[in-house]
Amino acid sequence: MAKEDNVSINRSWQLGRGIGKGDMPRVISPEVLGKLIKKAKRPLYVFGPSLLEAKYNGKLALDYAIEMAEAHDVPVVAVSHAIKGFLQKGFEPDAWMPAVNIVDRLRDSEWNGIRKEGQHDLVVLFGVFCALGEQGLSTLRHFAPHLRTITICPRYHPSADMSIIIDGEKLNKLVETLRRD
Amino acid sequence: MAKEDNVSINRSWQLGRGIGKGDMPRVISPEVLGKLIKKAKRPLYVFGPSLLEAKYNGKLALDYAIEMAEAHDVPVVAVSHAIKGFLQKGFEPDAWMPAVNIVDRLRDSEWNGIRKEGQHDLVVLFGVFCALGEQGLSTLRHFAPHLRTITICPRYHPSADMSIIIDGEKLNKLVETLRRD
Amino acid sequence: MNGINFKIEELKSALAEIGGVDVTIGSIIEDTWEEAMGPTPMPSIDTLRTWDHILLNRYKPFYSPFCDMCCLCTYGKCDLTAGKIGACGIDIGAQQARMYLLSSCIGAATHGAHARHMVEHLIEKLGSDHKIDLGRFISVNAPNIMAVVGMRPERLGDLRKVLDYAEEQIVQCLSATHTGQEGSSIDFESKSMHVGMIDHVVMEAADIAQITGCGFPKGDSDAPLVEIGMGTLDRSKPVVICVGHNVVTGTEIVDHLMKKDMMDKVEVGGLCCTAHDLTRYEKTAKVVGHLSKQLYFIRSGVADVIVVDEQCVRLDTLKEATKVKTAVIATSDKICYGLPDRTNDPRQEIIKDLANGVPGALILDPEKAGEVAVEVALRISEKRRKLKALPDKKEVMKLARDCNVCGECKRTCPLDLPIPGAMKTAAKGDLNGLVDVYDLCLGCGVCEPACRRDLPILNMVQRAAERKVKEEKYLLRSGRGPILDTEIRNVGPPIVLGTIPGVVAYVGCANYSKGRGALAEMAEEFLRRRYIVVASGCAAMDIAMRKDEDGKTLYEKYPGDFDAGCIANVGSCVANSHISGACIKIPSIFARRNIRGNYEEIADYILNRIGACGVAWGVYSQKAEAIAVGCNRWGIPVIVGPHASKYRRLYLGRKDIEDDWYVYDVKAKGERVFVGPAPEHLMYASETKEECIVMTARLCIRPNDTTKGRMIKLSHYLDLSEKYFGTLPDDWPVFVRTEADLPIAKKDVLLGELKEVGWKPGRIPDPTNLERFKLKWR
Amino acid sequence: MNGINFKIEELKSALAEIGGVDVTIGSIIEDTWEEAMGPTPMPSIDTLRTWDHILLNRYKPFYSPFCDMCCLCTYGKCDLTAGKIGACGIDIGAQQARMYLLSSCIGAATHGAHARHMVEHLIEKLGSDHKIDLGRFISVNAPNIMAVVGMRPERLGDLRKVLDYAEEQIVQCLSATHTGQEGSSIDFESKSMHVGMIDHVVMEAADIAQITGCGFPKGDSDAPLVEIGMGTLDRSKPVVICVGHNVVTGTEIVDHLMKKDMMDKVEVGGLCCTAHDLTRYEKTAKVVGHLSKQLYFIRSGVADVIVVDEQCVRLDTLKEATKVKTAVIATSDKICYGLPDRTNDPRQEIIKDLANGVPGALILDPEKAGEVAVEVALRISEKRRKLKALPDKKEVMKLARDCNVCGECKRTCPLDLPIPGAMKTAAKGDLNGLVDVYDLCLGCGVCEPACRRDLPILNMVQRAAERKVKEEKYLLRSGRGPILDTEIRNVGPPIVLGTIPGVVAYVGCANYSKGRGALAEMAEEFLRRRYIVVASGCAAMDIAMRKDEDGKTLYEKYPGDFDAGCIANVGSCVANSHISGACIKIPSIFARRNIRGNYEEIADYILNRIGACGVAWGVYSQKAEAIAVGCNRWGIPVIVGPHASKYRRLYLGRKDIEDDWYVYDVKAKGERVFVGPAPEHLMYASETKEECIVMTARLCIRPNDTTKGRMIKLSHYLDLSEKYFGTLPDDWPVFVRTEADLPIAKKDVLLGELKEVGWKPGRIPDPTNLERFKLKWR
Ligand code: SF4
Ligand code: SF4
Ligand code: SF4
Ligand code: SF4
Ligand code: SF4
Ligand code: SF4
Ligand code: SF4
Ligand code: SF4
Repeated sequence: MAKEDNVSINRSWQLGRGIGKGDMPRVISPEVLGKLIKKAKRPLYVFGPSLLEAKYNGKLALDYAIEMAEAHDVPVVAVSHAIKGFLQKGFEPDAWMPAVNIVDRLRDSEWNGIRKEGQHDLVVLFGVFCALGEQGLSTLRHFAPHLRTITICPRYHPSADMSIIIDGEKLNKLVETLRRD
Repeated sequence: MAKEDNVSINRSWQLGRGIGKGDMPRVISPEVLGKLIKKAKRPLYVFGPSLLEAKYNGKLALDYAIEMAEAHDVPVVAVSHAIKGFLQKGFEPDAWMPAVNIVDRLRDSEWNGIRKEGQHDLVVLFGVFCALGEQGLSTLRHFAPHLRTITICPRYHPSADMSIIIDGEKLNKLVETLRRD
Repeated sequence: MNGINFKIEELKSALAEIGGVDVTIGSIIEDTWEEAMGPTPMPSIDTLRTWDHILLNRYKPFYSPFCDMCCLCTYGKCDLTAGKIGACGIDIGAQQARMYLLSSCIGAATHGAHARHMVEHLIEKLGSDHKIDLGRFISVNAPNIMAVVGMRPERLGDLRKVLDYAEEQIVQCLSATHTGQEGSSIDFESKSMHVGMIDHVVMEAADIAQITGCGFPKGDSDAPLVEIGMGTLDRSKPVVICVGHNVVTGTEIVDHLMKKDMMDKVEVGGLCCTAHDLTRYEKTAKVVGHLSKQLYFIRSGVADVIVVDEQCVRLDTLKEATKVKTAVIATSDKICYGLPDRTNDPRQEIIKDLANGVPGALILDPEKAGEVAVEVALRISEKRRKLKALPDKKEVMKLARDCNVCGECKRTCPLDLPIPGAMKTAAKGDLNGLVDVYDLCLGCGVCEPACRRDLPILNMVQRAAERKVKEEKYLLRSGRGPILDTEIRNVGPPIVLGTIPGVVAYVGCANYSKGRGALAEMAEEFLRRRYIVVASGCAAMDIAMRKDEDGKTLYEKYPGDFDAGCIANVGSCVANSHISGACIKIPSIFARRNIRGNYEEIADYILNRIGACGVAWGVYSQKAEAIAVGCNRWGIPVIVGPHASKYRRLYLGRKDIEDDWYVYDVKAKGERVFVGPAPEHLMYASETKEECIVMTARLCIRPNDTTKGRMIKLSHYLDLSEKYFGTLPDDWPVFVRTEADLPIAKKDVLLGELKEVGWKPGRIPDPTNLERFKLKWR
Repeated sequence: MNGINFKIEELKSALAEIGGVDVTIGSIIEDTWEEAMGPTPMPSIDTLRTWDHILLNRYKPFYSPFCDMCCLCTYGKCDLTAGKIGACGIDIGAQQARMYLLSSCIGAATHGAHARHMVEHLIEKLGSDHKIDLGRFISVNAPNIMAVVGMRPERLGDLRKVLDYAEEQIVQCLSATHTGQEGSSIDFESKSMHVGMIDHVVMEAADIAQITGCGFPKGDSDAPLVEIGMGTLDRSKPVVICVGHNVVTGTEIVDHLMKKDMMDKVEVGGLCCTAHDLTRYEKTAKVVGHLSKQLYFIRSGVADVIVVDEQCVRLDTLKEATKVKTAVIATSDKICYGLPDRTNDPRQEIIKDLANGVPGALILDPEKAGEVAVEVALRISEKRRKLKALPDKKEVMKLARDCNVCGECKRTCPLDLPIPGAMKTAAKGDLNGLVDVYDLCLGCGVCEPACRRDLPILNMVQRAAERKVKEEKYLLRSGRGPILDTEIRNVGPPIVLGTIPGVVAYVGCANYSKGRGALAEMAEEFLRRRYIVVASGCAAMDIAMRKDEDGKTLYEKYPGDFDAGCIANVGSCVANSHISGACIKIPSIFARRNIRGNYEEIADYILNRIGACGVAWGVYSQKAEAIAVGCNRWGIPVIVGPHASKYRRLYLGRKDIEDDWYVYDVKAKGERVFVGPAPEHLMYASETKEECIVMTARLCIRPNDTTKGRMIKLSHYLDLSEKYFGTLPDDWPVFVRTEADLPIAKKDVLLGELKEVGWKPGRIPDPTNLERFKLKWR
């Protein structure tokens, strides 16, 4: 046996005893998220109906979402009845559709994107029901190698490429970062 | 919703999306292992047949195992045909039996231990075939709350409570620690 | 046909004379059905593969892996992440399809085993010659069996042949899940569709057997209103509760009480589908609730005896019941709980043992089990009444003080319910947080073992919500069974023309994402709009569990017919077959198409002409997986709730890809004509009830709609979208073929918008997806 | 009994006269078997539960969870770690038992579906009246069917009844895996045992059907020696290879070649069990190898046409074959690969398409598929011969230089094989490391997608090992089929007395932990010691794949009888039923016990008297899970290899708990008598071949052994322990009942040791575990 076969690695003795990516958080900060969004060629926001209920620092999540969208130009898809909330606030998303529909399009490398400018390369999910969101992220992880996924949620999502674990402060920081330059 | 329900935790959004304990290594150093063995009330070594083949720093794993056993008094079960190697080296383990038999006894809280001094509280596995060892550790993890398991292996074992990821140097350090005081 | 019977009897006795010889005459079909046999009686896995591929080509499988691994053989675990393959060569897509197939096989097997038990039990009781009689208004008595198997069952014995066929097919499909079998996800899907189709066949067999054999309502839209809810039980009486799906022992309990003339002295009730069927047997029986009530109810200690039969029974029933000294009687070989088999012991001995505190018994003789259950309850109810099963409110507050607000319970809860916060306020004396948890809670119990302080969370919640629990008293219309031929004759035309805007079926289990009540809300939305609403299983119960301001449930407010603006509870899970059955009966009875062994033509008819949509809001089970894909093969779309995305697979259409939405137009020499995304999806997961409502309206749209029909459907769709989404849908123009399709009220505005998007008129075809019919029907 | 036949014919014509009526007479058994019916013909799930509980009380289930989660319904994933429960109330132990049951159902369904296909195919070809004829030396022609179902099948049509029964039971068992069914792990196990028993029934049905219908050897100990190995194919000829388990199309290929008189012009071979059965049909057919050779072989490009049927076929066959321009013909509805169904297309068109590069076709007509396969191979073999499928050695070295020794491949490899080191030396020009990998490699292919440098690892290994591959030419004795009544008559007494020390069956797949060759080594150890050795499936192949110094395989050195010191290859996987069958035949033929519908008595007989032990060294499949638990219910212990611990469940005895090892002694008025741990385990995972050898000898010990028998068994056990463990076993005294049990050679020493441990003599009972027989047999 060659020496190389005996290397000590600080990981499961065999790949595949956990879930593929393991249960290790890949958690990022608001600043990093802001930079990733700005650096992406065709990022997309997917904003879900939980935004209509959740509050952070007493402020509706929906308001943070609108601030994000207005801070830096990124197309927005409102999913499920989130559209109603946005319209009531006077914000017009680029499109609205069910969560499974947008995931279905995102997994299709031929799809031309929400603004018909080409398939997206970064998707940020905010406010989608966790169980459904996780399944959708799983779809993207396996079938959409062309894009990266990030969740904005109080919980870490193992099926996302990265997560930001939010509270009000972090959301403010994120908007701030997006507004900068 | 009370404030407590919105706490940010740096973990999977829901328990159970990875395997129970996650894929996060709980890796310990030789020194810690040495201390744990010495502190245990009724520790047990389970030494498997891979010891007859594996070498670290050019020295047979079996020799390290014998050094461990001689450094500090801990009962030894030789599993499978490891017994032959031990006897050839002039070392008499407390018992020998197949891996599944010792695991079967260890999971039984009524069992009186290899020296009939009571069920063990710490089990150290070294040299058991990984796939079988992992399954046995899984048995113990679920059905033997009365004991802790530690593996000595070049790989991390997710079903063990702790792992030490070995090379020759670490094995020497372990024996050294065991010999001390 | 009496001649045959005679000859067979003759033969039997002739053969019987020859000693030592084992003779059985199993499968003589006497079929009086005159319809000509179609091309595909008793299809095997590959027979309908072409049809499946037509569907799957439009409604592409959408996979959401629930795990990256496969652990089905000892080469594993194999990591199938993204492009990787397993040691057998499988990829992640095929693996998801395989898991769906496996689940569907389990589901179909469960109904199949249930049907087999029911049929053999009734044959033993009534003889295999017992006539299947669903009343004078039902001649198409088994649409699924007739269309799939190609026979019309006339006697109980005929159902044996149906089950023989079905069992063979289930085994064939299951075998394809073995390592190293099917390699293509599409063909796994085709097999799922096959076993889903079989599932409807066996459900139908089970339900028509029990309707005919136990005297259930026969398509009775006026079936009695029965009591439902945790608060309906009179705790001053002995209480016997049946849990599960197979009512055989339940009927024996009722019979025993009737015989003793004590039906009014003992509370008999049920949880899950057995409860539905108990009320179909005896209307004074009570429905305690559905799946998510089981653990709460057992813990409450109200039951003196719990009789478990099969399916969807909590596995810790014996353990939990023992804690509150409730005796458990297991009555099915599916659920034995390791209990001693007392089937052949003297009744008095078993009764004595159970009355004296032996926790449970397995009794596989339903009649004996029925008697024992009643007698034990009569003996122990008195002394059990003193038992205190739940902590009192003071204790709840005290316990709550132990909570260290660690959050583990919440993190484990499938609904992320705010238990820690509720504990914190409870510790201060305010139990309302716990009451709120009760409203949403699924009663799954996983929070308790997660709690490091070992708090009896559910018991605390139940005590906190005690007033609510007591007030849980509602009325449910008992399961009516199949749809009458006469009803089909009435509603067939308006359904096919589209003027009845849709048939919406609320079915499935109780794994909701956001509390109950949503189903009643959805159902009422469509009842008011004069859709036909159908319900079954846990969903039918859930719909009953909401009252309006006048204290009335939907079952009291709307009639039980299969008609516009009515709500028909067909019954327990196996009665789901009557929903697909109704869709099959429309082409048979209204359009006079042959259904016998004629699967594809009928499915094509349903897909293009019958605006039916299933809504399975809380489905969790493998049975529900089979039912859903069985509907899909018939061309019936199904909407599931968000948790059901964990089924791993949906069938989604892409309305943005025009090519997918063409059909042959029979009246235009088979020309391909664009019909729009109608229906858009075959199996679709909705995130919220709002989304579900709008999507339901959309999925009722069909290519065949007349202008009047389309106009009605569109106006509901637009209206609902405005109501729930605050805006018109973005896709409505695609559904407009002619200006006459436009809802009159909004016509001008809409016409303007149509012009803006460059809309061009289309055509209303005589649609088919089957090439062989493109020139001419048959 | 001719009278019956006559009457039935009469009836048929009488009925036929009545027009318009569909009449089938399906299940009239004409049974000439005179044995009285036992207590349990056609048992259902609960019938043999008591027996299972007797076994499980001694051999307690030992669970090794393969995952902490359950993901089987949408309440999940549920974390079942340690004391937690799932949302349905299940705990981790019951979940493991449930998974084992689920797998066993898949396994039994797979054999059942296979049997159904085979039986229906042969009935179509030969008629349902075709006699089941296994030759004049086999009258107990279907021991599993006779003992379980309670009938002796005489004609092909009789097997339909067997399969109807089996399918019903499989569906019943599968249904118990649905969420909310069985709650006790013990009862899940009992159901696994039930479906395992059924598995042997359907395997037997499949094999006796094909033996009788295809003219396979009928228990022929002199069945021909056939060629096996990757190196056996003559690459100058067109090559047609069948992969899978169902030989129907394979026979048609042979027939077509025979008809054309071209059998010697085309190489016909097979992989996996289809290969076994091909050689049973035509001895010039070649066995390429077992499961772990599939990917290597496809990649080699040697096959012009690959015909896949069902089971254990790599799912990426089409993809991989297409890369090397091998045409693929799928022939089973189990494996369709999404291919167009060409069953009804003209032969010439399909042949043309495949010859012109269309990658594959689905042809469900075996005769057509056989012709097409041959004709396509004839047309494309010439031009395919130029194809270079593997990199040459220079390229291998160059590719190896791309390796960055990251170790991912090794970490992914189920055997942890030292690929990175091999790559490093290969980069320097030394390919021996890669050759070493070849020796141990399972050909599973998971290392390749793990490689970040996209190295074609297997192709590099294969090229490096090219000489070895070419030299893989061995001889295997073709599958003989069942054991003859006459053989049983000979060996029955010495087996039961113990003077033939054991029957060791090497069975199962190729998922080894440490290379091949181990099986041959183990087998020879027992052949030399004059045990009876039996083999089947991949294991039988593996045993052939090792030669001694004289170039001979075990099949050349030892006769093919079922006798001491002989090795009997019974055939493909379904022939495993002949191994359990032989155990059933001993009580029937030698001890004259009734077997008809008499499961428990016979299983009790086997457990206590027949020193048989199955060794399934490389089992991976769900079929193997079913087979193993089916053996266990019969009282036959099974040793599995280390990977099989991933089956999640073993049945382990505890020899340190004396109470577990008592039986009733019929000759001492049913007194309980200690018999020692014989056999110690029912299902046991061994880590190494050394351990396996010693345990095999131990597991052949039985309570009924005479002193002479025990002496022989003990001496082998002691001897093997000294040889492989370097010491006497620590438990041998427990097996000594009288001094006469002691091996003569060591008697004095051993006697001394016995005294030291305070040994007291015991008794040799007439043993039974069944209380009802404790006073008297029947
Ligand atoms: S079935 Fe295939 S993917 Fe699953 S564990 Fe086995 S080899 Fe791996
Ligand atoms: S029982 Fe209720 S609160 Fe507890 S985990 Fe289940 S749903 Fe959540
Ligand atoms: S897990 Fe227990 S202690 Fe922790 S927050 Fe929940 S109830 Fe409180
Ligand atoms: S498929 Fe399910 S049981 Fe298997 S590893 Fe994944 S989570 Fe665990
Ligand atoms: S079957 Fe039970 S343990 Fe498994 S996911 Fe469903 S509820 Fe959880
Ligand atoms: S193909 Fe061979 S080397 Fe590669 S992972 Fe499988 S066993 Fe290991
Ligand atoms: S994974 Fe590829 S690059 Fe890495 S060590 Fe293995 S062969 Fe080399
Ligand atoms: S022995 Fe195993 S691998 Fe081989 S053919 Fe049979 S089931 Fe497949």
